[in-house]
Amino acid sequence: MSNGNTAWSTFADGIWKNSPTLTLLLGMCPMLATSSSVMNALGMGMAATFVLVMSNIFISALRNIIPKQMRIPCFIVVIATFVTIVDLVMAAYSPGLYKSLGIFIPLIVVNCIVLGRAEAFAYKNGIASSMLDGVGMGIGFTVGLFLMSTFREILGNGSFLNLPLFGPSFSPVLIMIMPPGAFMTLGFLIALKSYLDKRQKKGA
Amino acid sequence: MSGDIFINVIYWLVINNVVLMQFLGICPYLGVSKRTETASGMGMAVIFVMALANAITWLIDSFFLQKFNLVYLRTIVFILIIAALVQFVEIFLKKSMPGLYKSLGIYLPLITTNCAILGAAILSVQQKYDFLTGIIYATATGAGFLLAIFMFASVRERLERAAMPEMFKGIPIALITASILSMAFMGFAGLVKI
Amino acid sequence: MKSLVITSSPHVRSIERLTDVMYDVVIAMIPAVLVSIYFFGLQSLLITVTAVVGCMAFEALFLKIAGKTNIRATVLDGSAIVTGILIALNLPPTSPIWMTLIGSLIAIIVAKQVFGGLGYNIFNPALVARVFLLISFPVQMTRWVNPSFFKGDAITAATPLGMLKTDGLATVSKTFSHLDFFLGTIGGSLGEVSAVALLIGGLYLLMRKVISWEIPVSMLGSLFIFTGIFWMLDKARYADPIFHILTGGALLGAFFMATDMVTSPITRKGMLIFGAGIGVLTGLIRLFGGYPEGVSFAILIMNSLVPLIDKYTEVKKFGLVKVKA
Amino acid sequence: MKLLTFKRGGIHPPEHKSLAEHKTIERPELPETIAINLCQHLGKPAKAIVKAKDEIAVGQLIGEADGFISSHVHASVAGVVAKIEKRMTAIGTLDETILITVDKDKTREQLDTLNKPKIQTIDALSPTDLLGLIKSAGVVGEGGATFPTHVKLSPPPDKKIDTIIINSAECEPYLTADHQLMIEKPIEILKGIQILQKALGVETVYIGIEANKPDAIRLFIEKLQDPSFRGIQVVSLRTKYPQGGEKQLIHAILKRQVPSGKLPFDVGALVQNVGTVFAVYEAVYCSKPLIDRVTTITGFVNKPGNYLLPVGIGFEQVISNVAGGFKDPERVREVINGGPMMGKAIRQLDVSVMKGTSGILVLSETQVCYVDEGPCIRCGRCVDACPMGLMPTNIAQDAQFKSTDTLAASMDCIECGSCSYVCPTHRQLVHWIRIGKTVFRNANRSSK
Amino acid sequence: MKNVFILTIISLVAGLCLSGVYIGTKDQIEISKKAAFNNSLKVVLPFMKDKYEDVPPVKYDMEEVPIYPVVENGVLQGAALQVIGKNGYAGNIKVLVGVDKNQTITGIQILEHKETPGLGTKSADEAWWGQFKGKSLDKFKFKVKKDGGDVDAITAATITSRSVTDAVQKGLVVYREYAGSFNKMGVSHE
Repeated sequence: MSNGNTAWSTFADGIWKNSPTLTLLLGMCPMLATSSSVMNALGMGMAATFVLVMSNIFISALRNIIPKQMRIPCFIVVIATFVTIVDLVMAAYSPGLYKSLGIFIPLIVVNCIVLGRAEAFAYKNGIASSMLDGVGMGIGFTVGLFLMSTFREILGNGSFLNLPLFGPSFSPVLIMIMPPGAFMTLGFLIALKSYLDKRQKKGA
Repeated sequence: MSGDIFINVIYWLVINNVVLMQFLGICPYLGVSKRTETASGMGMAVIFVMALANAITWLIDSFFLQKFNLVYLRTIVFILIIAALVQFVEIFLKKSMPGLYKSLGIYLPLITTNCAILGAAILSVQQKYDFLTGIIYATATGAGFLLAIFMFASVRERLERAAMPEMFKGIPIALITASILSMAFMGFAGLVKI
Repeated sequence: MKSLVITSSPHVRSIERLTDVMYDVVIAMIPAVLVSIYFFGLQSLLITVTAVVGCMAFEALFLKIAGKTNIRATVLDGSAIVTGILIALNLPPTSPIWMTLIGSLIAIIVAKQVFGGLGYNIFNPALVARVFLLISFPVQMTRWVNPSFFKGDAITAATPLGMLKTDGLATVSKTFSHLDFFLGTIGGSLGEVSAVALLIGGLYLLMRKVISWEIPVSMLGSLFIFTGIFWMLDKARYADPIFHILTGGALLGAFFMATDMVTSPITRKGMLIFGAGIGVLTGLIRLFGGYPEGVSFAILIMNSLVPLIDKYTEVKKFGLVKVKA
Repeated sequence: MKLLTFKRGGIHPPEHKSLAEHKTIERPELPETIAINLCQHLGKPAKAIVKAKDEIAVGQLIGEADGFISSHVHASVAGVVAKIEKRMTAIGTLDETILITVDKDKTREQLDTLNKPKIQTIDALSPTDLLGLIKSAGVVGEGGATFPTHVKLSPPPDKKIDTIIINSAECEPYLTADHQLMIEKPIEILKGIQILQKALGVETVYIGIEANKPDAIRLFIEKLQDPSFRGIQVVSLRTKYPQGGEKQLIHAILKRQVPSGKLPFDVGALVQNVGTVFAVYEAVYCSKPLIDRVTTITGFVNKPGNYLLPVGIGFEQVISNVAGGFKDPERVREVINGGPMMGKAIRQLDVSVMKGTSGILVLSETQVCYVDEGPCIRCGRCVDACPMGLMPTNIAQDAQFKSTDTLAASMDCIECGSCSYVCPTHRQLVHWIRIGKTVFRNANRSSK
Repeated sequence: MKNVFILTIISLVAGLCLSGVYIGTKDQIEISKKAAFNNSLKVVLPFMKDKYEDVPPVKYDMEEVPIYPVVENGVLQGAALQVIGKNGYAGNIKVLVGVDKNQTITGIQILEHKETPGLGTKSADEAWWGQFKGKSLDKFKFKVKKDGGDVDAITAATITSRSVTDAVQKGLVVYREYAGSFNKMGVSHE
């Protein structure tokens, strides 16, 4: 299972084809909550990627020690440890981002992507491929967040990375940075993804 | 005080609805809402676990973590408590209420990863609610979850039969419906001020 | 002789068709549209036309992309026209064209076609559009002008409900009389100003049996009772129930939007519950909520409860009574 | 007089009765051949007791009832059996059919004697005798359901019948056969009612007639002045479809609701179609089996009217020779066995008239509106129209999506077609509900 | 038993790691928190030189108003006050108001609010609150124009504007009282 080729393909798949949020429909809470601005989205994406990669590495390294019956609590402990590290570091060095991401930083613990990859991949594979898998999934998650937040920020706030794009006469579609806009954008994004997937399948 | 509690309950229930406004518990909201029966079952389970988890985490937080200056261990401790609690509830239900277990059993493991439970527990101690308020907060939040998922499930039964384009079937249309529901709930904005 | 057609019984059909129903609704809205043109001038005609054309165009576009075949028939079935006019009636007379078009887009694509088109939408498309615009463009959506009667400049004004929310009851009673609400010489969206035009349209719909009395009566009745109770408690603070019925699109909602067949309950009992729910929610939002006007939100919330209402108000089957021995 | 009606649902389709109304019942030319289906009734088909080349007389028994719910079939003409084969019937089934080459002279001769009354009173006959006569005459319900009459007249001993209702509502648009029969044969019908009264030992009889037939109402009130007709009353009913549905009629007249899944005798009532009553009269007084019936031929034909048709005469024959042919064959779209609401469209014209053929309706392209089903717009018109208090659109959708748990309600549907009639998007509701019934039955069977 | 043991070991290691990280970041977190507040203070009190007096909140009309006075050579130069604007659109609005020794506004910052994004949130833009700068109680009517005052309300957000305006006015009133007592007693840390 763990030859380089498959590892590489799991990495590549994670980014777009098996995009965790858009295809596997995992981790939607942070996707919805932290995509109102690109800055938040990238912060969240990086935090989640860090946790994913580190927990994948450690779980893969400890996979022979962690007993089968107790694996979920062990996973949770490992994941929660890295989440707390992110939490503390962010509070210390990026207080603005820390404030706007709020509760969703500690909630990375229950993000189905992280636990899902630990269970489905890291616990069964070697360290290197687990790391690659974590990076792929993390980037996939970040890409999804980035797409969504770009759309929402441009429409809802008229800016990109907090830089105003349009003149003062532009009326932003405020709803896009509010909860309904989040649900709507994600809904259309997933529909678009499945449409593109289907077209690709037909073409292939 | 009782008036405040009432106002807060309204706030947690509809204005700052846990699903539609705070995006907590989206996975079960989308996953377990295909039928009203299962949705209400899940909602009940969430209320129950949420209130229980909140009570226990509050006690641990104030009598252990804060006392020994270990607040930074909150996340890790809370999630372990919740995981253990869910296990316990599962065993308890299986033994004493097999009927309920049969209908809720499959959702209980899902509750562990329901971010609404952990979210409510953390928010409750972050907001420095007292013990009772915390439980009321958790119950109202859970009830907000039940309200949202139940309303949504009844709509979804109708959606199953709609002749929509293939690519919107399932999750996308569910999200768009949630979007409109959330718009409608914004009408309650400012209903109570806290 | 050509070969015989085999159809399932019955072999005759009522002449009433979907399009007849829809065009009846269009006819019923004409008085309100005319009044809006009279009060707000050609701008309101422009808004109406834009909304209708926008709705039809977006519908055609979506159907084309989705690869449907009978585009022409679907676009012309009248439902898009009804949605378009309803959107226009829900917009303020100063609405910019682009905003009207966004409204049409949201109504047709987000609220209707992605659900599968006519008959499958859960929420009233025009109202989804209105709420979407209200949340997105609060400035443009609350820029009202006084009815100008074609003379002089339109002065910016507030709707009676908006005034009630920000300035209190005393100012409102000083500014307007009930006759103003009835005739429509007040600020407001195109379709909400004139109670009399809406009543004419509503009565037409009732007469043509396009709508039944249950929803309008229970909605206005419960709004009347709800606001009436608070008025009785504190007459200096709360406006009287007649005020609430005549202003802010309560009539527009009661006759044209809550009664939308697709998004309201099927059974009579269900309609009564549905209407009552709208009335109470409207009152709640108007009296205590942040928004001055609550009809749209109330209807959307009740829309989402329709499947549930339907489920619990199934009509009683014939022959379920006890046999008299 | 107060017009009675049922409480819930119902529709008012255009009547179109004027086409054939008040046209005297005519006896058409006999055809060269005739094809008599052996299943003319609800229940098991009759068994053929003749074979090819057999010479037969009018009224001779040619098919014997097979089992409890079954009925005899008699020859409607004299002649020679040409062959026995499976043929398509007017109700769309494939059944054993006896083809007879008609001997016209003999037929005419024998019919004349058969039509003459043989007895003057029924005083000498016991209820059992009456039932025997009805049974051997092969009388079935002529309203369309074709339930064997003798079975209907023998309710289980624990069900006490206290009222007989004569169904003369004729609520289907276009059809006028029952109406004309009432005008022409009032005394015979009343005598037929007396037979039912005696057979069942029931005193009270209501004749329910829709208000759009005032002459029939007047005529019967007048004839009932005769004191020998005891216990019989005429009731005028509001013109509303489906006034003639058994359960609706009982509700309209007696204010009793037949419980879901039960039969009229569960509320002590028995409903007979007026045509059936006439057949009962002929069976008892003339010893004449049910071999001909009054049928309305109407719609897009040159000579619409009411005709006394021998059972087994071909539709083609009836339309072209009896009713003067199609107005314009090119524009004919549907030929219906029965009324427009509940009748069955036939696939081809070489089917023959049956005991239950109350009408033959020809519809042109302008009358048939055949459009694709639209989506349900939830207008609720079908719910308002359903006389059984069902939610047709829900049942239809459940049937479409095969969700059996809610299909139980479909079993209450009487398939009157009111829902499909009013649907503004032309959904084939009755069709889907019929499918729903099958789905439900199959699901129940497999679960048992 | 062995399983529980492993879990315990892992938890302990995790706990140890975390305490390490915690100790490493603890000071920085405090610094960041302070810095954030100091930045707000600097915005509302442009004349402040990194130092304010730590004094208990002032009591005013049933509520406690935290105050951060700037004192130079025993002379009160001004203060920042943390006031609550009641009845905002969706709740209370926490406003930091800066006042100089002339009892004029030097700046305001919205610290906490639940207002509608893009609408009520405009109250945080200097484009709007700039109109308060240099205004004092005697020369400026702290009411929105609709209510007969001098404040331009934010379009379509009258209620938010009102709430913030009230808060600013309250800040001035509280400062006036504080300045009065300061001049009598000097800086009090009790």
